[in-house]
Amino acid sequence: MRIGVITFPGSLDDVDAARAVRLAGAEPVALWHADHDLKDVDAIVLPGGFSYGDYLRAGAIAARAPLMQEVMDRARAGMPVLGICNGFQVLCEAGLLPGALTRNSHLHFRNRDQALRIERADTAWTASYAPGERIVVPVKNGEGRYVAADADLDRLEGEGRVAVRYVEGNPNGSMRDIAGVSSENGRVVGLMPHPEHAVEDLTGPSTDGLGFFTSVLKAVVSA
Amino acid sequence: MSQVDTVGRAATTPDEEQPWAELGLKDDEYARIRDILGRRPTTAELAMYSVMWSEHCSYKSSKVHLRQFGDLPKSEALLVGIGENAGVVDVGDGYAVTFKVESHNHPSYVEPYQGAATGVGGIVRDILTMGARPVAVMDSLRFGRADAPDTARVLPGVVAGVGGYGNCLGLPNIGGEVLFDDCYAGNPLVNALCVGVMKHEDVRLAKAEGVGNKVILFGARTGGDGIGGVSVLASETFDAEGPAKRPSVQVGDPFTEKLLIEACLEIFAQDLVTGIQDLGGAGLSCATSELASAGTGGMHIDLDAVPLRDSTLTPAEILMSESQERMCAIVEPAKVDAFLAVCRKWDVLATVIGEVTDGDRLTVDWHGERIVDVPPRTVAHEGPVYERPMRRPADLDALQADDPAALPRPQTPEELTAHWLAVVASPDGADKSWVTEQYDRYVRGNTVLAQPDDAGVVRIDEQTHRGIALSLDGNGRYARLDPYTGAQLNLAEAYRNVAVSGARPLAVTNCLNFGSPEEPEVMWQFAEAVRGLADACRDLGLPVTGGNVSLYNQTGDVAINPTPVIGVLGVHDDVRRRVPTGWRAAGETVLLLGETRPEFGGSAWASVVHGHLGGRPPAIDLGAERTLGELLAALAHQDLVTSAHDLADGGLAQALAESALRHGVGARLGVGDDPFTALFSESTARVVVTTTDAAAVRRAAGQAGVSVTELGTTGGEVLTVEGLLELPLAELRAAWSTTLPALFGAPEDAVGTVPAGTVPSS
Amino acid sequence: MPRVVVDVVLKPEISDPQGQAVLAALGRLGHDSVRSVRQGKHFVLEVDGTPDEAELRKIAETLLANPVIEDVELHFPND
Amino acid sequence: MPRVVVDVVLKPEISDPQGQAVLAALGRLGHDSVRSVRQGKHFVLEVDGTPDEAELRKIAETLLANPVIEDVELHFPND
Ligand SMILES: Nc1ncnc2c1ncn2[C@@H]1O[C@H](COP(=O)(O)OP(=O)(O)O)[C@@H](O)[C@H]1O
Ligand SMILES: [Mg+2]
Repeated sequence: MRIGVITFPGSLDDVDAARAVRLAGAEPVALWHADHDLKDVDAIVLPGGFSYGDYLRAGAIAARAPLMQEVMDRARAGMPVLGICNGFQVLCEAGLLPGALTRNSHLHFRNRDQALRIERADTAWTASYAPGERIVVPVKNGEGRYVAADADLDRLEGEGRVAVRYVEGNPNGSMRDIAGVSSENGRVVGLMPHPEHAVEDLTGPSTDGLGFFTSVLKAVVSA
Repeated sequence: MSQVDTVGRAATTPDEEQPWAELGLKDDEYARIRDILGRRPTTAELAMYSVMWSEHCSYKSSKVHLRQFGDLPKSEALLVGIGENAGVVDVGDGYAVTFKVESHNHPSYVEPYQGAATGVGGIVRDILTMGARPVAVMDSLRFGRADAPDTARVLPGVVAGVGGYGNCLGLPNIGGEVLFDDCYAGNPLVNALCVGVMKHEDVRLAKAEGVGNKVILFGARTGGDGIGGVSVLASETFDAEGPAKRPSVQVGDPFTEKLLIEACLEIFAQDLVTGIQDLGGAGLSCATSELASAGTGGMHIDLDAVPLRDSTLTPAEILMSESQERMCAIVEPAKVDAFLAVCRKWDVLATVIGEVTDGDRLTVDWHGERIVDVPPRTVAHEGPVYERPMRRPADLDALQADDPAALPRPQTPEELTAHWLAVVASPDGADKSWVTEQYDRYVRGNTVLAQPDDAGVVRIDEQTHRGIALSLDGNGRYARLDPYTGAQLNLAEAYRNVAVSGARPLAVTNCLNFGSPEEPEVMWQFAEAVRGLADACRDLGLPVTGGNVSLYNQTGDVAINPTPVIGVLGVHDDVRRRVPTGWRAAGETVLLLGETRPEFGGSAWASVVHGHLGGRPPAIDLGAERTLGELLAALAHQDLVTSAHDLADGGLAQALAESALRHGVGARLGVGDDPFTALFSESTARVVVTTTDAAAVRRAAGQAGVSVTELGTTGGEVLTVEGLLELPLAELRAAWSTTLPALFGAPEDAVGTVPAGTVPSS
Repeated sequence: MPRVVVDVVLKPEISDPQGQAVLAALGRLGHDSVRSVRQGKHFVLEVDGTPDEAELRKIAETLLANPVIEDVELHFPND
Repeated sequence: MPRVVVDVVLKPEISDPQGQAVLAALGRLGHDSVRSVRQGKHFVLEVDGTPDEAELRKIAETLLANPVIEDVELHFPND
């Protein structure tokens, strides 16, 4: 199985995402923002970082990269896409996921080990977890406060599209403690915390993050 | 003066008035420039000499002392020594590591966010220049009193700047220091360290060789920011009103720097450069003269080719501009196209601005006229050298005689508890999460240990598990009491921090922060610290691979405490055997390795409880440090200890609190019949370890000749000192963790700390 | 060269922690007359020739602002 | 309630990497007529009673902007 990891100018956690893909048992494939070539991958990860320096708004400039046209077409056709942190911001800016990520309520960049609850274990990226499972992975962002209009949030909740929620403390002031959301069909998922930093005992606070990357293996096989 | 001041014109107008004094040159220095050139310098030449001969760039006051580092016995591990942008050390398996610490003190006082951010940017470029991929950063910070109004202005901005730049580059921050003292009010210290990794064959040097090779300037456009910034600022004493000149500060663009890193690494991989140099203080003046001076020939630059952000800049300003995120490379003509292609891929602007020439002159043209024609060595490497007068501070005898032994000690268990909590809750002793949570420690996925562990540990090879450990330490109180011993104590602490992680210490870098070298008492402190550090490195068998000197850290005639910040690099053959700092499990035996004597001079206890600084710092025993370090490595190798924490500021009291709070595991302990000395002495060469096999640790320690004291057993939610006191961890944590948030935590404290421009944040 | 100014402000229903922090800081400094602060972005664009209003509005609404959370105000040279 | 607008812009000699990144993005998206972009902050303050110009100027210059690298422009209601 081939999982693409896109590098935009300023992507930082692309090496980490590729490592997580490898540890999950798939083949990471490097994708370049300026190309139009998805290299026959089966799924795509948009990694964390500061694409274009986070200038203007986090993810805003990367969302308009040439390769994103391809990503949007394939995502709409059902290809699993995961956006982590900056990748989540890019997906929201590109309109693939609802809502927006804004400056943290405390106005600081914050990096800590964060407890999360898997709200939906039926998306392409969370199927390895049990519904309601508590996991701990790092969170690190300065613009991670998830916002949307109340009516939109009600709709998302109603449709079961809040995939991951912060528990035991909200690190950035996200509305309704939302850490990650999915597309209607559950194939596109975005979240601010970093599962790719929790895949090895040696370097992470846990190995709880690996489930995101093993989930997609099943999703692709069953698709 | 609208007319361009050419070399020809300078020759025919010898008596023209020149603003050499305003540019910071002394009259004999100006005379020497005239001597070298055989005429008066042109405006552009004067600009170049003045920045390059500034204290910051020329090391004119410190050079005679720093030579001692170069005279240390040759280390087998040292691949590149002092004199290059950063030293390079062999860490095994064909890997080389380069690391260096540098100050950005004065700019950070003027503009905390940008000053600190560009400090990180500068040191990262130094590491990149050596051919290495930067893999981590650290920061050592000093501020005035924690509750002083100016600290509320400076600290949040500095922290946001260090984080903003490093995070955006994708470099994990793996450690550092945050300390407070009145002496740093108006003179905050911002010392940033970067470490990079490469293979031996990838080492690159800063020299211009090969006649006809092209000089390529790449990265950001050149603007009017920071003209004379770093060099002039860092070579000047601030008066009570702040710096006399407020030159426009440099604004960092970490995004451009990230692209520059990736482009450079691709350029190195394709072997497209013969020499490379970053542009830091003194900008193009520095890069061109240093490259040419280190090389074999001369160099010619066409200044019209330099891409500008501001078309009104004069040639002298272009030469002096300290615009950030620029590099200069020497490239063979046949490789220029490939070089430019890599830059295009990464959206990095690159321009050929000149070439390596025959002969030994550095020449610069502007609008077709020659405005610079100098021997580059006289600019870069043969600047003035001073043997400044030195005098032992007049107050030192009185200070050393003021022994803290005379201070009232805690008499009751209640007082002991109160003093313990006071030390732990003091701004120096308190939890630093408020700062370190603003830094990304995880990026790149190789961070094995980071703050609050004693050392940062980074894996450099995922297959072999090889890794490195780093620590930065700089206690200014000890150095104030005795700069010779103080510098050694800082080295010993950094050495011990690296050793507790299980690593083998390998090399030393340093950043020497002092007051004005024109004050004989400061100069004496400086000379003593250098001598102490050099002697200690000789004793420990460690090379000094490089460093940085920051002088003029003083307000009016009051200098900061001498603050030699020392960095030690160690190597881990297998990072899976690293030893963390905190207690994780109940039922383990807590042992103290090393001997405790009543030593309170410069201690945290004296400072926090009595506001006292006096006496002598703790005695240094480098032999004991070395033995302890070897023992710790052996214990780690045999998996005999589950945690290790070195004892430093705040002694055992601080170390126990930090060990317990790390994972919320308490302990029941006994500390003997002089609990005050046991808890608050700062005797060196001591470490607390936990183990499930106390007998084996005792055996190993016995063989090494290290004394062992059994303190007790881990477990529970209380830190109990038998027969004396009980500290519930909740209470201890409340004392330890609320100090910085209470001082700096509210969002409104972040207002104004981050300027409008560059605020990367995701 | 003609300058077009684009101000980007958060929609009224979106909370603005930066503005609130400024307001709190003002209160602490004794500037009690300020009752509310909202923080947005201010862009100054220099354009070649006569500014094309439709194009600039599109730039402002689709790139400079995120319509999910922000509104824009354009100011043309002859305003 | 009277509204005072404060625009904070980088001093002309200070580099503006944000503005440059926006400009480059505009170029890639085919909006070639835009020649330069500078990005600043836009504050909207609501004040009680008649705005005190001197006080607001002080607020703008010392709190909203960093005078080392930024300039301010104030717009009062009757401007
Ligand atoms: N305190 C010091 N100890 C050892 N080497 C030093 C010290 N200060 C400066 N150096 C060395 O002197 C050389 C010049 O330093 P510097 O001008 O700061 O380098 P750069 O311009 O690359 O930042 C470097 O090799 C640096 O490592
Ligand atoms: Mg250098």
